[in-house]
Amino acid sequence: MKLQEYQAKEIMKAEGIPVKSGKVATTPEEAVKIYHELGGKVVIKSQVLVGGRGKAGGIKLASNADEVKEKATAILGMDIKGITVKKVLVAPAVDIAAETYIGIIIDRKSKSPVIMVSPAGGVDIEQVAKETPEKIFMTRIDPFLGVMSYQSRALASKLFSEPDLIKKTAKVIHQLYNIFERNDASLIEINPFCTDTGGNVWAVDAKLVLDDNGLVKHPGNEDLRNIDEEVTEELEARANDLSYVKLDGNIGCMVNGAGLAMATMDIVKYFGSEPANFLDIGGSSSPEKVLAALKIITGDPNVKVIFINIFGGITRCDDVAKGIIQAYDKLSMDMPIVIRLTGTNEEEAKKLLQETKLVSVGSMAEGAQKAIELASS
Amino acid sequence: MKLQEYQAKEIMKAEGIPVKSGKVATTPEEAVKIYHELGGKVVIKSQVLVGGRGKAGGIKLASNADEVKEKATAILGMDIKGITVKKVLVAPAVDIAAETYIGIIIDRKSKSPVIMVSPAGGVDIEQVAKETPEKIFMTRIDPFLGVMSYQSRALASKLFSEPDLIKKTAKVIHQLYNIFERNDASLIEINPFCTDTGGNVWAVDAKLVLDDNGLVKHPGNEDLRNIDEEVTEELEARANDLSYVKLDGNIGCMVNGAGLAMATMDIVKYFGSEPANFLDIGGSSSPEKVLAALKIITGDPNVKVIFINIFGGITRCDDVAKGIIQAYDKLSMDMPIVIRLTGTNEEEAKKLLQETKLVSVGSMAEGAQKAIELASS
Amino acid sequence: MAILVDENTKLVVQGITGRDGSFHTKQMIDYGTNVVAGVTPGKGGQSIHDVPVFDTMKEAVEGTGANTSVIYVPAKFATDAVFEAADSGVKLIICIAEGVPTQDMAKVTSYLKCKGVRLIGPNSPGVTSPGYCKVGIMPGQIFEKGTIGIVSRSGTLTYEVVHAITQAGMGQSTCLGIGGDQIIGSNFIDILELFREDAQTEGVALIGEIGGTAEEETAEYIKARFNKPVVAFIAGRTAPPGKRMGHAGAIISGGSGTAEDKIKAFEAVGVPVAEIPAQMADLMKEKLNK
Amino acid sequence: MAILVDENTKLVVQGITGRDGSFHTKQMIDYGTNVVAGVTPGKGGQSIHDVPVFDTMKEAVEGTGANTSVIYVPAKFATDAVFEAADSGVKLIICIAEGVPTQDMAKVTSYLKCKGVRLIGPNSPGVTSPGYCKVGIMPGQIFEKGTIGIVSRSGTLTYEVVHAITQAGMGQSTCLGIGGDQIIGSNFIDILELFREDAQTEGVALIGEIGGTAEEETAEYIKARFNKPVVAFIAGRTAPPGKRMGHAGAIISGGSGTAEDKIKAFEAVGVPVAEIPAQMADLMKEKLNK
Repeated sequence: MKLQEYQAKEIMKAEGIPVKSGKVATTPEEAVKIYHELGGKVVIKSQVLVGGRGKAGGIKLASNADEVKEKATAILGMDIKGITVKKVLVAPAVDIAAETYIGIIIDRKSKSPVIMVSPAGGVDIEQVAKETPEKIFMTRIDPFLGVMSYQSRALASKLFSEPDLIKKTAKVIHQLYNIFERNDASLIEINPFCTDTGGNVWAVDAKLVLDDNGLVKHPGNEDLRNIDEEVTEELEARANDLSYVKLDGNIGCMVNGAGLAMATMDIVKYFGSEPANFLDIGGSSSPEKVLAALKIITGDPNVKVIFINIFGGITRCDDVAKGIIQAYDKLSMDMPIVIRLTGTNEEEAKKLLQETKLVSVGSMAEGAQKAIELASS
Repeated sequence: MKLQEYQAKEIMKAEGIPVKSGKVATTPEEAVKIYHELGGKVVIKSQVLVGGRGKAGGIKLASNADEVKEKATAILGMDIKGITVKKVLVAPAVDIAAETYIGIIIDRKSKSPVIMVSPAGGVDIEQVAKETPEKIFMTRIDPFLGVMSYQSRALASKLFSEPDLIKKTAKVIHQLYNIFERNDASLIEINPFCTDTGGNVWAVDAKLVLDDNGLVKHPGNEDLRNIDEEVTEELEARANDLSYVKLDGNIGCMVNGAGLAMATMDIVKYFGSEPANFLDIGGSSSPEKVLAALKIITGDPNVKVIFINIFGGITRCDDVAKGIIQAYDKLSMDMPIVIRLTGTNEEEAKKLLQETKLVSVGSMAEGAQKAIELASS
Repeated sequence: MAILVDENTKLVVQGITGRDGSFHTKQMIDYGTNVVAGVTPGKGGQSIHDVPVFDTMKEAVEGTGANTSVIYVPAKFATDAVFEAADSGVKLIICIAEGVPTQDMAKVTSYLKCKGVRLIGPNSPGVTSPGYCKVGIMPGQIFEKGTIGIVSRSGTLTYEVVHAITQAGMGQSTCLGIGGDQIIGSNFIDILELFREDAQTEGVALIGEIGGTAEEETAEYIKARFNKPVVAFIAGRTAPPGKRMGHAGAIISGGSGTAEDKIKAFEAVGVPVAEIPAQMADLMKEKLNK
Repeated sequence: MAILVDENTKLVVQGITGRDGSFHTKQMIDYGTNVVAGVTPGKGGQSIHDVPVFDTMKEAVEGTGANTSVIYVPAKFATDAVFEAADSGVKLIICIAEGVPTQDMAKVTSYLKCKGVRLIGPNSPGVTSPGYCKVGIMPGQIFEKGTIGIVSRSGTLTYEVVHAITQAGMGQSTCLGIGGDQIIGSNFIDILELFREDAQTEGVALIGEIGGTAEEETAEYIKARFNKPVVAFIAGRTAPPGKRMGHAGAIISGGSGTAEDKIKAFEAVGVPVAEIPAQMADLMKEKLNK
């Protein structure tokens, strides 16, 4: 779960990390009001969860009330990668002396958190990693020990040489790790992490992504979710514990398991068509989940054919069949349905489905081809 | 550092452990006042750091104001193993249904905390361990993991069979461990850990010992120290970072290192006399520590001879010599001093001490014999 | 032979009284797995499908000599269950639970490494050695005993490939899903090391997916050390970048983690990559006839 | 030969710029120890007694090939220093620092076990293999190269015994203090295992003290496995029960941990126990002449 910059900054500030506090405005007037409260030059930053806000014109400096109004007006309502800007953060501008990078991520290979710092901050860190890898410094953190003082000190000294800045930076590294660990985050990042001309350090931008699987341990964090940037269907899918991603094709897919769901999309494409969605009903299914899944798929006006591809393991075919039968009852399923159903409790399922008008196929390749054929007829 | 029962209970209560709260009284009148505040039967418990309060008559039940006054009067001022009772805890009496034991200690062998429970609570747990070891259940705790739910559940089910009591007890085990870990404790104990007739659990007595070496990490805990139960010399010794224990003989000993200091006491006894004290000036000595040590020894009226036994390693002999010379200047050292001084910077030390009237000996056995001879002459 | 589980497996089921635990215990027993114990706190003394239930793993292992554990408890309790299993003395833990927090897994894998306990999963469909033993949730009827090892980051996609291999007339030595999460107990390389030493296994079908660089690392390992034919499939060729596709493992970050890179890496070391799952059987046949 | 430290020891000194670190670095170099590096954060680039100083252990080990570390930093920083050493690649850490919190040591020892790094201490006077190398704070002039191994829970009492052994005309293979704290990196048994394998060592003098049951466990081990003569001394025969005598290790709890029990345990397995330290030399001579 991605958080907005202002949310990440509030959490960092509460932990004691130096952040130039600002406030969030939803109208240009509010932005001007905040400007007057803060006094001095401000930066107006669109609050959206997609990257590349700066390049898209979603971040602007302003030195007086007129400029604030003008720029807030321009940014609010702006479309950035398909997302409409509804909030801007108005914060005091920092008199930047140096821009660096600090981030903590999970490293699959070492199976542990890794702290990454770079003296080349303020730019895309993946770009830095590609072009000047010698400017990236990484330290593996033992998940049981957390950050040791010798590690934070060594990392901080890759960014600065003045003892006072090293000390301040090392402290921020510990604070970031505390946030990362306490919230089961999958990424926390300050880019740029800046010094000003007075020898202070500042988190000028902030990014925090929480591990979805960890949310159950921190129920309060669920309140931080930014639902207004999500597609309605995706919200509904999550409420039903389904994994759904809307796409542009006309073959609606319902599959059990993420890997098989991806492979199903791939095979639809392989035979020359486009999937309307990725939809994984997950393991240990229930008829209700299947009903919810079919409701989402049939709600997509692009869908011409539904391709159900189920290979039962922990998902039992008869559960799926029951859901399909309920869907026939409750939804207007007037489009063709191609079904491939095999695995656990397959026989029980087939008995249940005898009465329906499903097109039953023997393999996923056959199913994909049949679905495409029906969609184009 | 041992805490009083009432201090341990306050910490447990703050953690959420069910404790029948009471208050501390220093006069019988205060005790009566607390009795009226609480209402109902109370228990009056002497607050001293030595064991065996109950047997010594330092714990009494009282059902009315007169009884409270009478019993508080009896307990306050009482001498328990050399300690004068200055405080009593007045707390509501618990309607006890069962008495069990829960404790957490450090186990040298497994190098980790161990949780120990027993359904036989309310009595000396070492007695239980000796007589009915099958009633003691222990679980090693991984210091990085802390208590896992499966462990607290399994331990709690050794005490009770009702699911609700198991749940409540498991929770207390987690809470105790939190206190243990957060304060760098060396022991935390509830004995007895009781159930009442209403199905509640209660910490009826409480013991908490903090690791002296951990105090530096928790400066606030230093405020919990009960200095009124300590001998003045021991307080002074600690202030100077010395380790001192007052004993009954007349040979004052000043030694570097706990092992050598114990061996010095042993050798004094081996040759037929009694040491006046244990005194370890520790490693990495300074002349000031030596001066402070000699001040404590010369302050003991029993001391007839001082035996200085130094084998320099990290302690440098010349530092010790400087301290002795300062002591000659500042203290009235009119008793004989036998000195055995060897090891690091021995030559420098001997030069410094040339002028003094010390009796220099070549070995610790020789020194002990010489000191005894001088003490009895 | 086979790897991980075989005729010597004595299985304890953690969460045996739950819906999935109970159902799949029956399925495993029917397949021929030696299920010796189950664990559900507070239900010790009961029995399920004639399997004795214990309150704790320690009691289960001491009482039955179980050497392998399978975990069906919900994600919320799975971390505790893995630690309990690791402390109980079993040497192999297969974790079916899906949705375990990643930082918990960082701790779990570090702890298990130290203890010398092997973990498969979490979010694994289990391990099946046809003819010997089936542990987990895989549908038993698709397997055939034989010489092909199958290892996968996915669950259901594994069944798809097993099915295709069986239908093409080839049997399997051992089939397993290692789980699609960011941090897993055993990765492709750990499993290939076992297949390398297994006399029954003649070739390996490897099912990867987008996200991370496990496939690239595996390709390097195969080049350096693996001496049996391998064929691969990568799910997510057509997934749009940045979109989350269910598993945590399926986030494409930057230029790395794409299906394209993974396919390139495998082909560069002589591992053919199938375009659709069923093709894996044809590629394997070709490889083995070479 | 000798154990733990010898002519192959390449030592890095953590806390080399402190009062004790600097002083004992000089003492160690004078004794002939190969001190290759020192570490003090923020002082990298300097040098002390011609030894180069680094900011971090990693740099020190990478820059000099150090394989052993000795820690002189104050207790407050010692835990961090041990972890840094363990992560740097040295395989032996000797911790002089006194006053390390016990629960920190529980974590340290668990971590090191997993990493395969050996720790001596904390609160150790160090390790000396006469003729080869001296690491720590022991006074160098008391040693003589020879065949007696000396292992002790105490610091200065060790010197006392070394001195007596030397004066009796016997030399030492390796002498060390394992530290008197409740949790220590290596215990008597760990060290006896090394002496057992060491051809130079013909007999061992063991110095115990009251508190805990390490001596009792060691007696059992000696009976079961140790094949060289051992003599012992136990400090604290006359200590009053319950009184703290400096070390955390010196708390007598209940009937166990007393000098009496320990002496009994040793004598029962044929290990004579000296009444005063100097007697150890006589007992050893007797044992060796048998």
